[in-house]
Amino acid sequence: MVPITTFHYLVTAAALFVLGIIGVLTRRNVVIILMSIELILNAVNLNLVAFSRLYGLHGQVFAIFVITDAAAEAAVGLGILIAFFRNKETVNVDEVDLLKW
Amino acid sequence: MTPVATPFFFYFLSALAVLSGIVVITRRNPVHSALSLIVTLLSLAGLYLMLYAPFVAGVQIILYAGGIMVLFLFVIMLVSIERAQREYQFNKQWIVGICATAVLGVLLVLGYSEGKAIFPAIPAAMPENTNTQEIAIFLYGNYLLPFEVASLLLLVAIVGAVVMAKKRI
Amino acid sequence: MNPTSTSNLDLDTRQETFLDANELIINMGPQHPATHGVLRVILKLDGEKVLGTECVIGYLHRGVEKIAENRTYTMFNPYVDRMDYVAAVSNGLGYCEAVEKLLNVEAPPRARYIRVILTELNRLASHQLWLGTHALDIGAMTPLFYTFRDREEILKIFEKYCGARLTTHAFRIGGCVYETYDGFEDDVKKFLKFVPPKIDEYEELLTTNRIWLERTRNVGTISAKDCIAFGVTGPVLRASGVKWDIRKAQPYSGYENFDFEIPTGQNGDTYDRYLVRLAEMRQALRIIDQAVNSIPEGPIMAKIPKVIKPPVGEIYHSIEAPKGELGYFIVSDGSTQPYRVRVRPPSFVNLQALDLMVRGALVADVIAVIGTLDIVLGEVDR
Amino acid sequence: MLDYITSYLKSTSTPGQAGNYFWATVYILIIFGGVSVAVMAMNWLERKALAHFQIRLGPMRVGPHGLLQPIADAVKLLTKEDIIPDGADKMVFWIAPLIILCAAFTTYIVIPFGPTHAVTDLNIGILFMLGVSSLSVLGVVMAGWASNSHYPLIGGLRSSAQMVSYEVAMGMAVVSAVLMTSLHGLGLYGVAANGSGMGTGTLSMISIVQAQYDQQAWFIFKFFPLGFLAFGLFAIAMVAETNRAPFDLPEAESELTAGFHTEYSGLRWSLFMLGEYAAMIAVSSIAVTLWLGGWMRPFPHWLAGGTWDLVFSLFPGFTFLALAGFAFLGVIRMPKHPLFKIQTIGLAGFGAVLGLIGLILFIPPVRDRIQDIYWFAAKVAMFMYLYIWYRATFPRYRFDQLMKLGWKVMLPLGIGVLILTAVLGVIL
Repeated sequence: MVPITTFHYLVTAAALFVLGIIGVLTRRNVVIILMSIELILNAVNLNLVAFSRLYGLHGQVFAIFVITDAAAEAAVGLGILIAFFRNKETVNVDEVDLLKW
Repeated sequence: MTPVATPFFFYFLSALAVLSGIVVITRRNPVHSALSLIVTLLSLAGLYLMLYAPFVAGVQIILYAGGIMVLFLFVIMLVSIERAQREYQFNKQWIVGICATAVLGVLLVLGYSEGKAIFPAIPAAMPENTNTQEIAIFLYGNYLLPFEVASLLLLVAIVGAVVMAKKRI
Repeated sequence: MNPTSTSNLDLDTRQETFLDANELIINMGPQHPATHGVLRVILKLDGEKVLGTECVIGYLHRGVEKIAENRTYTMFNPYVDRMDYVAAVSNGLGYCEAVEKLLNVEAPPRARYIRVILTELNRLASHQLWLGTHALDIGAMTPLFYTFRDREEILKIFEKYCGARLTTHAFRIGGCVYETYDGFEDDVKKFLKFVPPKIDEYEELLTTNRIWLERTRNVGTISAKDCIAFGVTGPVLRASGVKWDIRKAQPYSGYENFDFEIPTGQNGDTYDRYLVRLAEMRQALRIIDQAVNSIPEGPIMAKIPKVIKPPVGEIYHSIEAPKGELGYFIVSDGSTQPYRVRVRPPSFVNLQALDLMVRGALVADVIAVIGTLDIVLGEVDR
Repeated sequence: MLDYITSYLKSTSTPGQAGNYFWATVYILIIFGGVSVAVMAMNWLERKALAHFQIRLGPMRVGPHGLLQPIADAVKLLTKEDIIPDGADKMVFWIAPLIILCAAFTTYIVIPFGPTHAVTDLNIGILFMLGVSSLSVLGVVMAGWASNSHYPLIGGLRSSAQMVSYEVAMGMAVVSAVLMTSLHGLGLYGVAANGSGMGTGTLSMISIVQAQYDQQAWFIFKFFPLGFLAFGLFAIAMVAETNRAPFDLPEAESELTAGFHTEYSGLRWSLFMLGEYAAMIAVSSIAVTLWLGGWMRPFPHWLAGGTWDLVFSLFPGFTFLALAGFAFLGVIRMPKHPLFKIQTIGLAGFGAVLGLIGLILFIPPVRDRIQDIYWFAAKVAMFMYLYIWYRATFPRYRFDQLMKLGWKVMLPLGIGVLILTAVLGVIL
C-alpha cells in the first residue's frame, strides 16, 4: 500500500472544503449553512495540522485558535438565527432580504 | 509506539469524514445533518491523532463534538423545522455554485499534486508524549497575545449571542 | 381570551413567548406518576414556564350523589367512604352527623369521643399519606416509606375496631355500631407514644433540607384573599394566614371539649402548607390524647327509629376533613331515601386554585402544587 | 505461551504504550466484562441498599437475597417487546442508546486501575475522558428528540443544558487538580527539580497518580482546603453529569414520567441503564484518580516498608474471605425448609466461590499484582455508595435552581479555586 503522505491529508481537506462551500452556496436552510461553515473550518484545521507535521507545532496552535473562533462563530450565528426566526418565523436565507425590520 | 495499519485507518477515517460531509449538505432534516457532522468531526479527531496531534484531537472532541454541536442541536430543536423541511432545499443558483466549487476543488488538488515535491520529508515520528506541553509553551509564549485576543473574542461572542437571542435585556 | 369560553386556558390565541416559537401543549395525565390518580392537567408551556393550565376531571366519576337518591339513608353510608378514600372516617362522620342533624338526634357522649379519636387518627393517616406522596413528587423517595410504616399502625387500629382498614364504614347514623375492643385505649396510647418521634424523623429529613426549602418556598403562593375568593379551605387556607377551622368555628361532635390550636402560616406557599400540616399532625395527637384519657362510659348509640325517615326539610352540615371543609347538603322529602344529596368536597374546591397558583411557574412547580393541594380524585370526581 | 504471559506480568508499562496489541485487546475485553459485571452488581446493590434505607427488604425472590435479580431483569428486558413510537425518527432512535453506551465504555480505555493496569496511557488522558464522556449528552438529546413526544423532548433539552453547564464547573475542578501535578520539584512552575528543561504538569492519568505519590499527598489534602473544594465541586458536578438524584431532572420520573427515555423499552432501555451505570463508575474513577490517589494503598509513605506492604497486600484476600463469611452466615440463617434447599445450596456455592477467590488472592504474585486494582475498586465503591445515599436522601432540584447552582455558585467557586491553586503554586 502507498504510504500516507501529507498530500493525502490535503486531498481529504480539499474534499471537505469543497463540500462545505457547496453547502454554503446551495442550501437555503440557515442551520445547514452554519454547519457547512463548520465543515470549511474543519477542512482548514486538517490542513493546518497536516502541515504542522512538517513545519512544527505552529499549525496545531493555530488550529486551536480556529476552533475557538468556530465556537464564537457558532454562538453568534445561532444567536442571529434565533433572532431571525423570532421575527420572520423561517430559517430560509432567501428571505433575509431586509437590512432592518 | 509504532502506528499500525496507517493506510487502512487513514482511508477509513477520510472516507467516513467525506461521506458524512456529503450527508451534511444533502439532508432535508437538519438534525440528521448535525449528526453526520458529528461523525465528520470525530473522524477528523482520529486523523489528528494519526498526525501526532493528540491535544488538538482532544480539543476537537470536547469543544466541537461536545460543545458546539450540542449548541446546534439545541437551536435546531428550538426553531421548528417542520416548515423548513417541506420547502425546497436548494436555492436557484445551485448549478452555478456546484460548478464553481468543483473547479475550485480540481484546482486545489492539482495545486497540491503539482507542488507536493517541495514539501519537506515527513519526520518519522513526532514526540507525542510532550505534545501538550509544547503546545502550552507556544500558547503562553509566542502566541500569548493572540491567545488573549481569542479570549476577548469569546467574551464578545457571548455578549453578542445574548444580545441577539434575548428579546428583553 | 375568548369571552364565551369557560376554560381558563385559551388554547387558540398565541401568547407572547420567549422565542415566539410555538407553545408546547402537554397533557399531564390522566396516566402520570404525579397527578395523584386520574387527574388530567393540560399545560400550556413556554419551554418550562407554565402559561396556563386546565384541569380535566371526571375520570373517576361514579355518580355518588345520584346513587344516594336511590338508597336509603343507612344504605348510602358506606358509599361516602369511597369519596376521599384516604380519610374515609371523616367522610362517614360528616354524613352521619348531617343525617343526625336532620333527624334532630345527637350521638351519645361516648360515641362522640370514639368518633373524635378515630377521626383524628384518620386525619393523621391522611396527612402522612399526603406527606409521603408529596415528598415523592418533589423527588425524595424515602419519606414515603417512613410515612407508610407509621400509617400502618393507624390502619391496624381501624382494622381491630371495625374490621376494615381503608373504607372503614366505622360510624352509623346515631352513633357507633361497634363498642371499642378490649385494649383499644392501650393501643391508642401506645400509638401516641410511638408516633411523635416518627414525625420528628420526617422533619429531620425535610424541614431544613436546602433542596426541600428551595423547592417549596415561594412556590404556589396564594394569598388569603384569593383563598377566600376561591373557597379554598383546610390547611391551604390556614397556611395563607386565615385562622379558620370548623372544629373551632362551628364545633361539632364535641370538639368544643378539647384544647387544641389552629396552626397557621404566613406566606401561603408550599413550605407553609407543609409546616401547617405537620403542626396539624401534632395537634391531632393532642386531641387524641385528651379524648382517650377522658373517654366517658355509656351507650354508644342514640335512640333512633329502625327505619330512618327524616322530616321534610334540608340541612347543610360541614366538618373539618383533613383536606378542608367537607360539607353535606341533604334534602329530605320525608321518605326513606334522600331527595338530593350534594357533597362539598374540599379537594374539588381546592383544585380550582391550581391555575392561579402555577401560572408563571415551572413544570416542576405544577407537580409540587398538585401535591401540596392534597387532592384525592375519588373526592374530586365523586 | 506461558513465558509470554509471565513476561508480560513483569513488564512495567501499559500494553498500549508497549505496543502490545494482544494484551491491549485482552484488557479491553476484561474491562468490558468487568464493567458489565460491576453494573449488574451495582444494580443489585443499589436496589438492596436503597431498600434498607427505606425500611424495605428489596429483591428477595430470585435467588438467595435476590442475588440473581439482575440476571432475571436482563432476561426480562431482552425478551420484552421493542417499541418504536409512531412518527419517531427510527435511525436516530436506534443510535441514541448506542452513543451513550459507547461514550461510557470508551472512557475506560484510559482509566488506570494500577500502574500497568490500563489499556493505554494517553498523553491527553483526562482531556480524553472529559471529551468522550461529554459525548453522552448527544445521545440524550438525540433520544429526546427522536422519540417524537413532548416529555422526552423536554427531558432532552433539560439534559443538554444541564450537562453542558456542569461540564464547565467540572473542567475547572479538573484543571486545578492538573495544576497540582506540575508542582513536581521545587519552586516555580516550569523549573524542574533536575533543572532539565520544563517541569510541566501532566494530563496523563497514570502520571497524575504518580505525581500524588511523588508529592506524598492525595490531591484532596493538597493546599487544604483548596484540594478539598476542587474535589467537592467535582463530586457535585459528576452527579449532575450522570443525571443522578438529586440532579436527575432529565429523567425526573414524577415530572416527565421518565424524561428522555420515556418511549424506550426492552433492550434499548437496558442499554441506557447500562450506559448510565457505566458512566457513574467512569466519573467516579476520574475523581478517584485525580484526588484520592488512584490505585495507591493508604499511607504509602507513612507506613512504608516490607511489613506494611505485606499487611496491605493481604487486604483483598481478607475482604473476599469476609464476603464469603457473610455468605456462609446467610446459609446458616436460611430457613431449614425443603423449599429453601436450592437457595441454601446456591448461597453456599456463591460463598465458596468468593472464598476461593479470596484464597487465590493470597498467592504472593497475584497478591502483589492485584492489590492496586483492589484499592482502586474500593475507592470507586465508596462513590457508588454515595450515589445511592444521595438518591435515598435528597429531593430533586428544580431546573432554574440547578442552573443557578451550576453557573452562579459552582463556576465562580471553581475559578476561584483554580486561581488560588495557581497562586499558591507560585508562592510555595
